[in-house]
Amino acid sequence: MRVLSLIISLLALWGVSTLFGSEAHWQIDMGSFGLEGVVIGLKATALANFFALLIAIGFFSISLIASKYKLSKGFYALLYLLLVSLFLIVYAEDYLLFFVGWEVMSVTTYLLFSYDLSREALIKYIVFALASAMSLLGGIMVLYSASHSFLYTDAHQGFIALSATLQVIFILLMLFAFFIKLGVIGFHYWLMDSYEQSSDFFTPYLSAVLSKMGIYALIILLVYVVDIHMISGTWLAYTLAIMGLLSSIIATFKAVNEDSMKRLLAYSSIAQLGYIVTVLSMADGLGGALYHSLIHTLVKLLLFINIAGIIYMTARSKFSELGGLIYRMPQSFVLLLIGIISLAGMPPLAGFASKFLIYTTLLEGGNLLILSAMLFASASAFLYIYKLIYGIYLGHPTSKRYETIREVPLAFLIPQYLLSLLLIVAGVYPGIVIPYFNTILKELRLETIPFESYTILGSEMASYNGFVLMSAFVGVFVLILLFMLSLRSKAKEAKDRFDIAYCGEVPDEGTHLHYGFSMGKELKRVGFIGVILRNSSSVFYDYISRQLFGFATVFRKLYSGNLSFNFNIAALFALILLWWGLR
Amino acid sequence: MKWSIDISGTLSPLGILAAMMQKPNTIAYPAVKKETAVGYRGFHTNLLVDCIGCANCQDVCMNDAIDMIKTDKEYNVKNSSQCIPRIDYGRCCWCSLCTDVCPPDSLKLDEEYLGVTQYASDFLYMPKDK
Amino acid sequence: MIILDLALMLITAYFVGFIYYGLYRNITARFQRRIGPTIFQSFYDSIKFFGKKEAISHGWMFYLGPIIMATGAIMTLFFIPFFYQSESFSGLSGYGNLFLVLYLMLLGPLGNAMGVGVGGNPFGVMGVTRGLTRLFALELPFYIAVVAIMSISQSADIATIAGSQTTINAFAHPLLFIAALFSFVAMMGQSPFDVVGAPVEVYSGPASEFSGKFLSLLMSQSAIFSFAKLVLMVNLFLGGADGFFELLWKTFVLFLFVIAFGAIYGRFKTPQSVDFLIKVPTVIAIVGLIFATAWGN
Amino acid sequence: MDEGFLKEQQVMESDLNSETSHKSSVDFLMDWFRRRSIFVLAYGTGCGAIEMPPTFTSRYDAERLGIRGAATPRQADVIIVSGYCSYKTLRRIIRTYEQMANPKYILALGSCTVNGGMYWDSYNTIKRLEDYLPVDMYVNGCMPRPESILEGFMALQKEIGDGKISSWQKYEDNYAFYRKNQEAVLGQTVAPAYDADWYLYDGGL
Repeated sequence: MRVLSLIISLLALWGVSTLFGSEAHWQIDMGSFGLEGVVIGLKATALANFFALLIAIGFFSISLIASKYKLSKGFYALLYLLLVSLFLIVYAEDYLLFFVGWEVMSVTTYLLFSYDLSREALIKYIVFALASAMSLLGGIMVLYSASHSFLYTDAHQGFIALSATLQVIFILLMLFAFFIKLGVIGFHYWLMDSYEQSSDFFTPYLSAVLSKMGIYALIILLVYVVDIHMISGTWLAYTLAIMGLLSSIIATFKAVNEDSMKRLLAYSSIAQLGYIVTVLSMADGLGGALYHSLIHTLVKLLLFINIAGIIYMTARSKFSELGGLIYRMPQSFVLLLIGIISLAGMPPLAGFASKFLIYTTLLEGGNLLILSAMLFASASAFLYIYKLIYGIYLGHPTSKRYETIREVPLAFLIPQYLLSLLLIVAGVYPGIVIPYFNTILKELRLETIPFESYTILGSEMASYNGFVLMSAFVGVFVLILLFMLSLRSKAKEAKDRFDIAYCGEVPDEGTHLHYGFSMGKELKRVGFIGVILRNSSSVFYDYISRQLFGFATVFRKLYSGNLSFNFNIAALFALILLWWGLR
Repeated sequence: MKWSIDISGTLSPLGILAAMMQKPNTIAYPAVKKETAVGYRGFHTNLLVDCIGCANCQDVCMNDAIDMIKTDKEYNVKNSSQCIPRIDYGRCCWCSLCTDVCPPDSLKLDEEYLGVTQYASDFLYMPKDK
Repeated sequence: MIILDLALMLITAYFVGFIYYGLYRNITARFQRRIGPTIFQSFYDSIKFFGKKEAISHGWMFYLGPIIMATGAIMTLFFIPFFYQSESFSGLSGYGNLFLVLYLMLLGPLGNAMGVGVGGNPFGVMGVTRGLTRLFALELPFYIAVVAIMSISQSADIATIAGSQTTINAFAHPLLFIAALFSFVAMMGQSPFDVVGAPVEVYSGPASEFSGKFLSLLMSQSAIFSFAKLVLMVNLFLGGADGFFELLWKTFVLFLFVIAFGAIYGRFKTPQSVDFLIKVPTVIAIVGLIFATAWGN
Repeated sequence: MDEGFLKEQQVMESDLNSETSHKSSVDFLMDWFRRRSIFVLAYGTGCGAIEMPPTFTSRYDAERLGIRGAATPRQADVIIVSGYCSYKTLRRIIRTYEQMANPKYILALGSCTVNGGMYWDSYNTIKRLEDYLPVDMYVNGCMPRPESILEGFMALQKEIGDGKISSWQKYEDNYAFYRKNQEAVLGQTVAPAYDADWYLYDGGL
């Protein structure tokens, strides 16, 4: 089964790569099946190929770690079905197939979740997934009422033909559907438990790929249906920007206070997707959004696989129960370091390239407050990023077991090495993906990203050279290292981890030394951050569910179990309706 | 986290900037020396012409810091024991009891107080004859 | 040629930085009505620590932590041009921009935080936690001000920003400058935002476990980094410099202000400084941004 | 030869300045800087700690001689043992001293560090600091005035500048002797020996 999944993932990668540059197109008129005028089709556009590539990379990465998990055949079968549905979503040429793919994806994910999730988390997921699907269906129906076609190519005419109210309703329905999948803040109620409780094997895919479907759907909506050229200054742009920024800022601070590794990364995922949502509010922002999608996929795969390895070796998933693993798992540490440097958008690695592209887009568009807020969210991310690496690898081990633990298996390391290699290469050559993005943008008739060479990224306003940056960084680093090594002053290794300056005292096993994992606690005492940290969207959803429950109880009372009584009530209703109709 | 705007509290510290213009309070020690206060209890002096070798000081010293040792210097003819006090500055706490009980008032505390050495053995101090 | 240029930049920043730190200690001493050390005192300290016979190390990451921090500081310096017209002393600024510099400034602290974390000293981690908590708050007003400046100059290139100021930005956009100054005081680790090091409370903070050559490297990078930050502020707000004399007096005036500010006030607790920074300077910066863009259009 | 009175005599009388013979020019240069920069551990170990504030603040301003405080032992050059040491304090002093980086120095203030002082018959203070740690410079007084402390520092600086003092070397060479004495008074509560293992440890980065 494991080998099969690897073969299938390689096939998927190969299949996607063959579609690059091709104009593969398949269309069928459903008229012959009795659905007059309905045309459905699959088309390998450059945009679709890009997202299909993300799907394939994600699947390849997790199929490499599959050998370490005891997964049933049913799980694999569902995984392949999920893969098919994802490809269906990205290659669909019309909203009908898109909806089918979306629904299959939601249900397959539910079934995959059902292996691991608690009942409560499952119900949360399926309620939100169904709400998303229904809302999407409603949106598609609204659009179809005007365009009389499901094809993306006809969607824009249909959208223009809609009345202003219907346009708003259509957009709101679609946004609701996609925001739930993206886990935009306020709609992320299902996401936290699902990410935390799902199998470590599946979470990387969930964060890296499934959430990207929301981005893809949003891009489809903005580019094919609502013309992205006309978006600036509309309420839609403001909604996207504000929701995206709220996601980034709130999720960042929420992440700081999480004790569970997977929940922290789930919030981080929300925050990073928030950047993409924000930048999609601009016509020129698509390039940055695509770049950030790519980087986010790579980074989140890397981080979640790393954490999966940690959980595999230690069977612990909380920062307060881990710590001090760096010298036991040095390779994992370095890989996580590469991951978080990319996640934070630190210069020498690829994370900076995508953020830089987003920032320059915002700067050129004159969206200064959005840019400042985004920089702020990005700088705040350092808190949880440090917590992530400190809680696991630095500080002191919280259990004696960790003093003899070994490096994670090779199966976990190989995908991480591949992903970090990609991140480093994209850091040195930040422009390497730009020509490909430009073909996507040209296909969508959008303004292309200026491209000089593989090493240079940026426009007239601001640009940087990744190669010079990396070589200067490495050069300076090596020079300082050599200088330090050449000094006569000897660095003496501490013989013991308790050999620390501790006010003249000697800490021992009983001394609590690993407590940086609780960083950010004092933020609760700071004005608006405290408000963010104290409140939660669960209050709202709990209220809704209580009201619904009460409402349902009233209805349930109508059916008392006495058949004749119910029959009488039904007859009464029928009579009233009859009378109403005759009038 | 409560705070309010406090104009005077914000501005009043600026007054310290005036200290820039003022003369420093510092006593630049090796160059400038502060005069010792009157009656400062510094190192011991023992006027040998007065010392009678009575060992009262040795008896009264609660730290056992004083030894009476034979002297080869010129001493008071009334000094029948021919011993004079030697102070162990590793014990002495400058309580000045020894000077209080000194019958001829020969043992005194001087104003000098600087004593720095690498070796603990240097702390056996023979009071100066003055 | 560029190597020579970079080396000269580094040497200048190293010596000027240390002399500024010497002056800082001297001037602070005067505020406290002391005589104070010689202006080369920080330099002596640094060399002495390089010459210590041993330094404790807690493994390779501990060794690399200060090196990454120094790399971050030197990289920041290299991407900031000293003069807006001159070819020399422009370093690598042609290959970078202001966004890059803003991010490079964060690289060092994060690298050092790794070293501190692996040292296992809880006091060090406490300092790092405080530092990172304060970090995002101090960046917020600075980012708003910098973004506004970038928008006014329609460029993210530092030399262009420095050269394009007809009236210097500090006078043309005083609100932005004031907001950025608050952040700058915090960035230089001065009171009232100096809770990170806080030797009285947290045992030197992040530097608790660093000794010998590591500490010395941290001191050197601090001197270099401070000078880089001063040059950045001069470029962004004080109209840049056209020669060494102009650069030195402008940076020194700024430095003097910062140390005078730092010598006066007491210390905020971490939540207090976060709260202050995201309220007062941020509001000033946003008002400044609105003014600047409204006039710009 | 590791035990008993003879060993004690040998340790006490061993020449502090034996290191002078093999010093390179770099060492002389370093000594020049070392004497101009002295970081003092801000740890008041006894009653004499009260004399340190005037020494280090405005009144006597030790910073003008390059002497300043350091919060952690890792960064300190000099530890001031300011007066009597109870066994409890001694344990911390030893621990702290061992954590300081070489070259390191001990400045002992007052009578108590020499011969017990007024605690000469106390049951829980040490009498002679020299038995437990190598002392570089004794300052006379009970307590010494700030002038005396500065005098002590200046004497220390002179010795450092001349490249003479290497008490830490003495501590390493005679570690067994010192350790035995420490264990005699502190018993099992003495700091673990792993710090001392550095002295036997060669290498590192």
